[in-house]
Amino acid sequence: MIRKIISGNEAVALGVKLARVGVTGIYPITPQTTIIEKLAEMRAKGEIETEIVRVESEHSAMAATFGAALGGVRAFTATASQGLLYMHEMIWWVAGSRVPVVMVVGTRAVGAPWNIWNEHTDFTSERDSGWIMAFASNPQEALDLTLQAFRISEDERVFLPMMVGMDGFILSHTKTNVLIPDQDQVDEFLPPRRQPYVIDPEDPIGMGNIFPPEGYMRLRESIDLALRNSENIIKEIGREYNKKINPLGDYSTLNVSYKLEDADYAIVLMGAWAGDAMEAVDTLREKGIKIGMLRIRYLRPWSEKEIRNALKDKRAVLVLDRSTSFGRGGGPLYVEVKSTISDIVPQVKGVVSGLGGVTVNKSELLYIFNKFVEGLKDDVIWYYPKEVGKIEFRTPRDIE
Amino acid sequence: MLEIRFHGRGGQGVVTASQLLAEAAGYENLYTSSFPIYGAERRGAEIEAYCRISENPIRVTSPVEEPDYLVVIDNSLLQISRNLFRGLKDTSTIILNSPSKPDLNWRTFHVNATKIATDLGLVKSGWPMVNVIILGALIRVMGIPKLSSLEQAIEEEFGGKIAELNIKGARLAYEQVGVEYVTA
Amino acid sequence: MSLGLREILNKHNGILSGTSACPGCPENMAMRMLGMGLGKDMVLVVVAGCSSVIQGNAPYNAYNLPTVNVAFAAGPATAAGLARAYKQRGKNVTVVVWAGDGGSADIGFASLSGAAERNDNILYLTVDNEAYMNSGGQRSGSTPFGAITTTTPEGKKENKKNLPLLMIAHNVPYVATASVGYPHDYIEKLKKAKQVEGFKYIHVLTPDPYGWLFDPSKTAEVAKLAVQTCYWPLFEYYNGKLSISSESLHCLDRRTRRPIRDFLSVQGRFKRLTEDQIKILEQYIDNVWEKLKSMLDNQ
Amino acid sequence: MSLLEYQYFPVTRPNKGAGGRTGAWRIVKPVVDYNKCIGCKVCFMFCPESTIVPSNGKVRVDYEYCKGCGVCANVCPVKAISMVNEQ
Repeated sequence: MIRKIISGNEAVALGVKLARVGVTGIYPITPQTTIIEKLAEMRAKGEIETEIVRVESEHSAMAATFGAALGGVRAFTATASQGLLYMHEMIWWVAGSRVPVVMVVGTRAVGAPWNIWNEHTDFTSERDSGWIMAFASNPQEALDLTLQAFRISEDERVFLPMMVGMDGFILSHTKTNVLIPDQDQVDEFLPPRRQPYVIDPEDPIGMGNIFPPEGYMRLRESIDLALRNSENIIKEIGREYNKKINPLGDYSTLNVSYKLEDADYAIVLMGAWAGDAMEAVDTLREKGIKIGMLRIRYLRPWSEKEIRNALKDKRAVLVLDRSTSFGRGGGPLYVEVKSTISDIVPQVKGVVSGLGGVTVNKSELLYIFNKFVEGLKDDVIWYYPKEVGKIEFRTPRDIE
Repeated sequence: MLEIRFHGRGGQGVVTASQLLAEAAGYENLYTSSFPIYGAERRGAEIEAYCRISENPIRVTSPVEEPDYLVVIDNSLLQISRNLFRGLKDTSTIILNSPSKPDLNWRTFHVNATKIATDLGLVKSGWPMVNVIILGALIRVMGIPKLSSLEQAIEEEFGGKIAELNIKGARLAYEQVGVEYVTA
Repeated sequence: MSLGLREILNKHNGILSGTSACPGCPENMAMRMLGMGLGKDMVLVVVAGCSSVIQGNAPYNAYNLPTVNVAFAAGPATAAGLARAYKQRGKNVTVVVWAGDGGSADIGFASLSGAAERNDNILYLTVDNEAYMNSGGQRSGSTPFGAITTTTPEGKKENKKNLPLLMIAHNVPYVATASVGYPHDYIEKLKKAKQVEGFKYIHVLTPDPYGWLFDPSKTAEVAKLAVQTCYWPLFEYYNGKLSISSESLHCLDRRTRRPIRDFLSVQGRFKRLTEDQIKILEQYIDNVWEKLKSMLDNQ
Repeated sequence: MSLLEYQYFPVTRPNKGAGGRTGAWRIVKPVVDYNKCIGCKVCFMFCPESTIVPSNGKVRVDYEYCKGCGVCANVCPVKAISMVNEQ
């Protein structure tokens, strides 16, 4: 294991190298582009043998990755934002095929209007697609989860694709200390690829022709069962990762609790701002306020048991969303958490913030948490750390 | 934890400077993180980059708002930037690329990195490349990381002739800074 | 080199009886001939279209070949991924994309063009029935001028997109046209394409009795008429050289072409064509052949 | 590989009749006049349904799946196949 100062994107690329990925379909989009550039560079230098298909769109990036996976090799791709939305059709197709594929999403706002900065809406918008969905909170975790993703998705009890989210720029472009496992360690953790079926002339099966209604529905239920069942497998593989790779983090649970046990108040969130939130929690703790944090690491499977257990007995829970679910009131995380604990926690409040790159740092989080502990009137608020600049309001125009 | 904020213009290597500092600190088994604010990446536009160095793992991911050290790579920003001094604490220190000592309300060091770069012939697309040179001054003032770690990071990043010139420049800045010392 | 019947009889049959195809289906003909031409060491990628349905229902599949069904625009890239996977695994497999004219000329054109530009080692087949027949016969970019479809009830106002020439413009190693009316020519071209490294494109005309409105027993006949009247040129472009197939050689001279009316009159979709409109179609055919002739002259 | 009870995959096997048997909806069927048939197998080549099967140097029809399209009758160079109404 060596320690290096690298960015989240470089960490992911090294994970792909260590996982001995056979084929990757690549297409650039900010902020994940440096992942695929690094892969291309490593290939040009002969450091990896991965076949790189430089496709003409994200739809094709997922299609090429899918084809390679069906052909019997480990397959990877990365995307973000509009790219993720553009491959949406193929994301569902891959999940339906039940063939293991791994993708990293460098999260970014979705247009219109254009905005290249971080938010989670692109990622959360795929939450019903049948993929296992993990979200990193630092570059180390992005590497760890990428490696675990291959193992999890290729487990015969799972056989589902898996995507790993990572805050665009905030993690993708931050250079920081990352422990990079040795190839032998990874080889011991990650056995050669297994998949439920392979498409090749040795076995002339068909994939994906018409399934009649009941058969189709049974397949859908199978995805749901495999995805829900994956909770135990993720923990099992996480424990093995802890043991064999000995990382900085602990992967024996799906989600990560911080100072929650004796807490009266709990914050729930996902992604990089967990770091700043922990600092804010510490500051409030110093003032005698019993507050803790739950970081959602797996959006799918959604561990109802773990989350209920972590948040039971809390006086109030505040969910921070860096994404939107327009018209619902609150973001997707708020909706999920509320539906999970509304019968055991009297107050579940939500804050939507950090959209489109809005920076929410420790002092702003402190402000939000203080307000929350004092008692929020509204169920959900949209929080702006700074004044919103001028936006033109327009009166409707009658068209003749 | 030390928090450092770099200011400069697009094309001056502001981001590279913050990354090299992080890498140098990394060689000394310190925890570190460095990242830029992305968006206005045009050549000439004002750019910020951040670096944190700590003995413990760094959890914060947001931009440095209250820097311990402020590095100004382009001193013309003193006149035009609205963001330059934001969040500075009484205890903050400024490291400036400038031929003369400006009158500022903080502990300030300056080094004429532009002259060092020009003398060495470190010029890219018409601009003297001062970003790495000024790091020599910064680490001297901060006390960490060691000059040898910085040199290792420079070698790793550039290699060859460019690394050699940058290392020379950083050493000169390391020696020259502190000759003039300004207090508020 | 001609293909003996004995050889064909011994070849692989790509289709098992009891498909979901309509009676007289030209796509089934083209698929059977594909098996005859390529044998067993192939994998099929089928994009959305009639062929997605023709395979029949789970748990079975009427295609006697390893088959991947994919979304409409995903064929070429999926095939590229498969081809790279086999390369990694050291396996020699011909990866075939099977797409209709909608999948090729319209929704999948970007990915087709991308795979061609990358020279991915795949064989791309367009089975052209000149409309979105699986959804009931809506116009596509490959529908000819004047044809009545459910979305052009007054007859299409634009000419057919010339995909084979577009693929030649991509500088790929092999481009050919074929018609299910001439199985030997088609099978020869498949066999040749299989030997070529890189991107191969074959465009097969597959007259659809229900969309073109003719008696299904005449499928093969209409497919022949398209060639005889020079509406559908048969040619091959290989190693940068164009050659007109023997079935189409008579088209090089306008005087030896069979009148287009012979092709139009057997189909219901052209029944409303006026004399002026027929002239436009004749002009289109003439333009296509002038282009081909100038390509022949300049090589 | 041992798969678990809940694991289903959208995979199918090649098999005759995946699209169903022709059943009662066929209107006409091809009948081969073996006195005329010269065994050229053009009908076999064109049959869209693989229901014309080479047999004893000539051909026979698999009526279980034949859809009665009539392509065979049309392509036969010696008009040895006639389309006959179903009862």
